[in-house]
Amino acid sequence: MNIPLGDYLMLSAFLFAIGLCGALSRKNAIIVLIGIEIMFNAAILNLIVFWHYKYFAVPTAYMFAIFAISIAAAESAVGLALVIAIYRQYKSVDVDEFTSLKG
Amino acid sequence: MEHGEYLQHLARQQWLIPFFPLMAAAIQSLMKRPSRKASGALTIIAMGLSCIFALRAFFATIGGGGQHHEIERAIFNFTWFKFGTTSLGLGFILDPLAEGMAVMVAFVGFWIFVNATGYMADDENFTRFFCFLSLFAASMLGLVVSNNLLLLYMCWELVGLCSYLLIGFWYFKPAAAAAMKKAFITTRIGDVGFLLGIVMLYWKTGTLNLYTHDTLHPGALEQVSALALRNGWWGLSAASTIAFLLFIGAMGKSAQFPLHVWLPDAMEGPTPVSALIHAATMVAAGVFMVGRMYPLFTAEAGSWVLDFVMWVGCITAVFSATIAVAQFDIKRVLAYSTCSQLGFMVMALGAGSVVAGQFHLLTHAFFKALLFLGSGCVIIGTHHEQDMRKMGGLRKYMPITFWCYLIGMLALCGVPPFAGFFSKDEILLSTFHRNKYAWGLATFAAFLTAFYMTRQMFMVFAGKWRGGENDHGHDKHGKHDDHEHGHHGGEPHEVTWNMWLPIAVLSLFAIGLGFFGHKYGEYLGVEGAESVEGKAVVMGASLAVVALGLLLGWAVYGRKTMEHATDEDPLSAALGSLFTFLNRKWYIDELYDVTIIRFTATCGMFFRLVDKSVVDGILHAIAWTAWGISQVFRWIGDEFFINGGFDAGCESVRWEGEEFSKLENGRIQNYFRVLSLGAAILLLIYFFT
Amino acid sequence: METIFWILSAITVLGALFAIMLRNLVHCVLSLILFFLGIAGHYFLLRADFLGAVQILIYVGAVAVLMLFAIMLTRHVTGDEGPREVLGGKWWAGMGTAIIIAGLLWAIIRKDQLAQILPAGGAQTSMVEIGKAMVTDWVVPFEAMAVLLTAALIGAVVIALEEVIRRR
Amino acid sequence: MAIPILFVLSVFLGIFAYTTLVERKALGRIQNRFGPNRVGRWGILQPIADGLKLLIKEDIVPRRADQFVHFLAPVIAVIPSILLFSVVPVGTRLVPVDLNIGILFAFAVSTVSVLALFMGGWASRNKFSLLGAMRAVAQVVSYEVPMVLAAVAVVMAVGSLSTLRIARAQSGGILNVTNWFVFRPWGFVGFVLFTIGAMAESARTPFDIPEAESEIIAGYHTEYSGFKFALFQMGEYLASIAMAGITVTMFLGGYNGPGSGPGWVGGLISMFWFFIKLAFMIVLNIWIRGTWPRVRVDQLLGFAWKVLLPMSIANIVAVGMWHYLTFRPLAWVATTLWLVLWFVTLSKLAATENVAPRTYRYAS
Repeated sequence: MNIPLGDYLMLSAFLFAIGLCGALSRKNAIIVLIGIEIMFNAAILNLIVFWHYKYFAVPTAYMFAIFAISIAAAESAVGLALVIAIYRQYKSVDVDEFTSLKG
Repeated sequence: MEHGEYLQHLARQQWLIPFFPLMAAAIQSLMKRPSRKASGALTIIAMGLSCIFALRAFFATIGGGGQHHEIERAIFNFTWFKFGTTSLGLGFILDPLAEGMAVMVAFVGFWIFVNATGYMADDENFTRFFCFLSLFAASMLGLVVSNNLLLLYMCWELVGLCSYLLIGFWYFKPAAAAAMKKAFITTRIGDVGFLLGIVMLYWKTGTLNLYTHDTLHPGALEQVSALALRNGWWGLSAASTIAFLLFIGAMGKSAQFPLHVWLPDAMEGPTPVSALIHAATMVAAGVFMVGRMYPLFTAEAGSWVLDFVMWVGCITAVFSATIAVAQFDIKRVLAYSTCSQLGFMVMALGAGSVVAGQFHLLTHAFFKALLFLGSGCVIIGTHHEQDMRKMGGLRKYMPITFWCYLIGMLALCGVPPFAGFFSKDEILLSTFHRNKYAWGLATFAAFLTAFYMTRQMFMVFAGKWRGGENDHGHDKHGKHDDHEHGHHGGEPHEVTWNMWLPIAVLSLFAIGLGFFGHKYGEYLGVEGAESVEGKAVVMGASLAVVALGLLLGWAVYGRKTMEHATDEDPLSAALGSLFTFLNRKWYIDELYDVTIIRFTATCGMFFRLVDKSVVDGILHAIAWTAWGISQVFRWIGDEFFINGGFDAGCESVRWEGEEFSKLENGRIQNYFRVLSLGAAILLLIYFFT
Repeated sequence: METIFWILSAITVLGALFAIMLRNLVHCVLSLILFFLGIAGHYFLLRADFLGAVQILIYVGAVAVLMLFAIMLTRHVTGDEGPREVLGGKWWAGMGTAIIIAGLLWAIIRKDQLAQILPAGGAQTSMVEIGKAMVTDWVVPFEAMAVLLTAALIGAVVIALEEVIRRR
Repeated sequence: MAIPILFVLSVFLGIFAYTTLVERKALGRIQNRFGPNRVGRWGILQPIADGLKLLIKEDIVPRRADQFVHFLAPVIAVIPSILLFSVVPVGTRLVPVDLNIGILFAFAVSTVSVLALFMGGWASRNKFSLLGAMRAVAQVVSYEVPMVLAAVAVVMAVGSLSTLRIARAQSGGILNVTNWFVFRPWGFVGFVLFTIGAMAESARTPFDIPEAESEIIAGYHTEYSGFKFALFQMGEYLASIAMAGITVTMFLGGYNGPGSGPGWVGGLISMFWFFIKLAFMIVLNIWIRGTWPRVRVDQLLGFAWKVLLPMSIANIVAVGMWHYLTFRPLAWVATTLWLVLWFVTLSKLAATENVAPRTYRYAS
C-alpha cells in the first residue's frame, strides 16, 4: 500500500472539519450529536493511522482507539438521553431554543 | 512442616480471618427476606470461624517464638494491580502483635455478638445491625492482619464508616444523627494527618508494604534507620515526621485529648456497638496502629514525638477521668473511662513500652467489653433506663450481672488479682522511668478511676430501686432509649442467658488475663530484661491510690445510698460548681462551638468579604477598562459623544455590557463556536511558529 | 489498494457530508451509517480488523440505532424538517470556523515532513497481544471504562425515564 | 477462494429455497394439513414456482413512501445475511474465508440487518410498518447482548475469534463427538442461550412480534410486494440458516463427526456432518415455530434483559471456572452446580410475576 500518511491525515482532517461544521451550524440537537460523532471517528481514525504507519507492533494506539470508541458510545447514549429529556421539557430539539444556561 | 514454613503457610491464610465476617456482612446485605435467626447465627458463626483461625495463628506464633526473643514474623505480599510500571501491593502479616490483637478482636467480638442478639432482640432492623456489626469486625480484623499501609488505611476508613453507621443506627433520633456525624468528622480530622503520613511515607520510601523480608525492595518499616537520617518537617527527621502525622490519625481514632469529643457521644449507638467500639475495634485501631508503626517512632533518638505522645496520653487520662466522676449516664461514665484508659495506653506507648500499651489494650478490651455489656444488661433489665440516679439496688434483681460487673469494675480499678492491675502497673512503671510528673498525673487518674467506678457501683447496684418514681419532668439527660418501650418503672429483671453468658465468660478473662503480662512481653519479644528498679514504689503507690479511691467512693456513696432519683449527688453538694463544670465535660464542646465553629464561620465571612472587595474589584476594573477603551474609540470615531459627557459615558458602559452579554446567551452552539475559534487560533499559532 | 483507499475515502466523505447536510433526519442517520461503514472499511484496509468489526458492531449496531430511536421519540416520525430553517442562528460563524480549521489542518499537513512517510510494515500487533495488553498493562483504564459505561447506562436510563417516574 | 464462495452461495441459496418448502410441509403436518403438494411430486417444485410468481408480480410502492429508502431496504436485508456465510466453515477443506475475527465479524454483519428492517418499516409511511420496525429494532438490539455474551464464553474457551479455530477445537475425543462444546456444562447453557438469541434475532416464532400478523399485519414488510418481499423473506431465512450454521460451528462441533478428517474423504464426511447438523437446527427452528405461541412484547424484552443476560454472564464465569479448575471432574461438578444455581435463581425470580388466570369474556 503506497498511500502516504499525509493522505490519511488529510482525510481525517476533512472529516473532522465536516463534523465540526455540522455541529456548529445545524439547529437540530441530533445533528449536532451526529457532527460530534463524525469528529470522534475522524480522531480515532487518526490513532489507527498512526498505529499502522509507525507503531505497528505496539498495542497502545489500538487500546486508545478501543477506549475512545467506548467513550464515544457512552457519550452518545447519554447525549441522546439528554436530547429526549430536553425534548420533553421544551417540546423542541432546536439547540437555539435552549437558552437557560444564560447567566 | 518446619516451623518457618508453617508460619508462611499460615500467613498465606491470614486473609481468612477477616474474610468470614466480611462474607457474613455481604450475605446479610443481600438477603431478600431478613430473618433474625439466620442473620444472628450467620454473624456469630462467621465470627467464631474467624476466632478459630486467629487462635490457630496465635498458637503458631507462640509455639516457635520466645527462645531468643526474636520476633517470628511471616508475611505474604502480593500485587494488587499494575498501572503502567507502578504497581500497588497488598499484604498480610503474621506476627505476635497482629495475632494477639486478632485473637482479642475475634474473641471479644464473638461474645459481644452473642450479647447483641439479646440486646437487639426487639429491634426492627436486626439484620441491618448484624450486617454492620459483621462489617465492623471484618474491617477491624483486616486492619490487624494487614502488612500494607494502603490496606490498613482502607480498613481504617471502613472501621470509621462502620462506626458512623452503627453510632447512628437509630438515625431517627436527632442525638444519634448528630453523634454519628460528629464521630465521622472528628476522626476524619485525624485521618487527614494519617493520610498525609501515608503519602509522606510513600514519598520517602517508595513503598507502602511494611515488611517485605527482601533486601532489594525493603518494606517501609525495614527502612526506618535510613528514614531517621533524612530530613522531614518541623526540624524532625523524616521518620519522626511520619510518625507524628500517623499519630494524629491515631489521636482521632483512639479519642485522644483534643479529638476525644466524639467518643462519649458515640454512646447514642446501641450498647453492643459501644462495647465493640470501646473494647475491640474502633479505638483499639489507633493504639494498635501506633504499635504497628512503632519502629518509626523510635527511629530517631531524642525527638519530641514520643514525649508528645506520652503527654497527650497523660492529659487524656487525667482529663477524662475527672469528667467521668461527674456523669450520671451509666454508659457515659464508661465512655469517659475508656477515654482515660486509652490515655493510659497512649502514654505507655509514648513512654517507650509497646508491651505495656498493647497489653493494657488487650486486658482493657476484655473488661471494658464486660462492663459495657454489663451496662447493656442493666439497661435492658431496667427497661431502657440509662440514668444511674434512677437505678439502685439492682444487686437483688440481677445477681449474675452484678457479680460480673463487680469483677469488671475491680479489674478496671486495678485491684490486685484482676487483669487491670497488672497492665496498669506496667504502664505506670514505664512512665515512672520516663517522666515522674507524668507518672504522678497518671497515678492521680488511677485514683479517680477507682473513685468513679465505686461511685457507679454504689449508684447502680446498692441501695434501693429508685426507678419506680416516675418523674419525667426532672431531667431528660440519658433517656435516649425510651422510644423503645413505654413501660418505664417496671421492676428490673435478670436478663436472658444469651446476654449474661458473654459477660460471665469475659469476667473469667478479666480475672485471669493479668497473670500473662510477663509472658506477653516475651511473646511480643520487644522488651528486654524487666526493670525492677522503682517497681516497689510504683506498685505501692498505685495500690494505695486504688484503695484510697475505693474507700472514698464508699465514703461518699456507699455509706448512705441515694434515696430518691431527684436527690442531689453527694459529690455535687461537696464540690458545687466544680461538679457542674465536670458534668459539662469541661465545656469542651462549648469551647469548640465558640472557637472552631465560630472561626470557620468567620472565615466564611472573611472570604465573602474578599469576594466582594477583591474579586468584584477586579471585575469592576475590567469594566472600567472596557469603558475607557470604548471612550478612546469614541474619541477617534466621533467627537460628539465626548460632548455628551457623563451620560454618554454611562450609556457606553451599558452598551459594552450588552455587547459582551450577547456572547453569554446560553446557546451551547455559541460556546462551541467560540471554543473552536480558539482552537483555530491555536492552530494558526502552531502554523506560523 | 490505492483505488480502494480512494473509493472508501469518497464514501466516507460523502457520507459525512450528507449526514450533516440532508434535511431529513432519518436520511442523515442513514448516511451517517454509510460514513461509519466507510470508516470501518478504512480500518480493515489498515489491518485493524478487530477495530473494524467493533466499529460496525458499536456504531452501526448501537449508536446509529440509538439515534434513530431518538429521532422517532422527538420528531414527527418522518424525520422531516419541513419548510423551516434547518441552520442555527449565526451558522456562518460555525461554518467559517470549520472551513478555517480545515484549511489550517490542510496547510499543516502539507508542510509537515511526517506526511510523506509510507507504512513501515513488519509484524502486526496480534489480537492475542491486544487482549493480553488489555487485561495486564491497561487493566485499570479497562476497569475504569467498565465503570464509565455502567454509569452512562444508568445515567441514560435515569435521564430518559424521568417522566415515567413523575407520572406515577 | 472463489470456488468455496461459489459453492457456499449456490448451496445455501438452494437450502434456503427448500427450507421454505420443508417449513411449509412441516407446519402443515403440525397443524394437521398437507402443506404444498401440487407443484411436482410432494410439492418439490414449489419453491421455484413461488420464485417465478414473485418475480412477475407487480411491484407496488406507496405514493407517500420514501422511494429511495424503500427500494434500498430489501437489498440491505439480503447482503448481511449472505455475508454471514463467509465465516461458516462447512467442512475441513471448505472454509469460505478464515477471518481471524470470524465470530465478531458475524455479529457485526448481523447487526446491519437491523437497519434493513428499520429502513423498510420507516420508508413505507405506514403505522404498522413503523411499529413493526421499532419492535424489530428493540428486539434485535436486546437479544444481541446475551447472544454475544454466549459466544464470548466459547471464544474464551478456545482463545480465538476465528470460526475455523473454534471448529478445530472441538475435534478429537471419542468419535470426534465428545469434544463438542454442547457436551460441556457451559457449552450446553451457551447453546441454549445462543439458539434462543438467534431465533429472536431472526424474528422467528415465538419471537416474531415484529411481524405479528394478528397485531400489525406483516410488520415492516407490510408495504412490500413482489420480489422485494421475496428479498425480505430471503434475507430473513438466510440469516436464520446462517445463524444455525454458526450455532453448529460454535456448539455442535461444526463439521466434526465420526470419520471427519483433513483428507478428501474426511473432508466430504465432515461436510456431510455439517449439513446433517444444519438440518437438525433448521428442523428444530421449524418445530419450535410450529409449537410455541407468540410471546408478548414486554415478556420478550424482559426475558432478554432479566433472564438471558444474567445467565450468559454466569456462563462466562462458568467458563472461567472451567479454565482454572484443571481437575476435570471437579470442574464438571463446580460449573454444573454454579449454572444450575443461577438457573434456579433466575427462574424463581422470573416467576414471581403472578399472571392472573385468563378470563374469557365472550368465549366461555
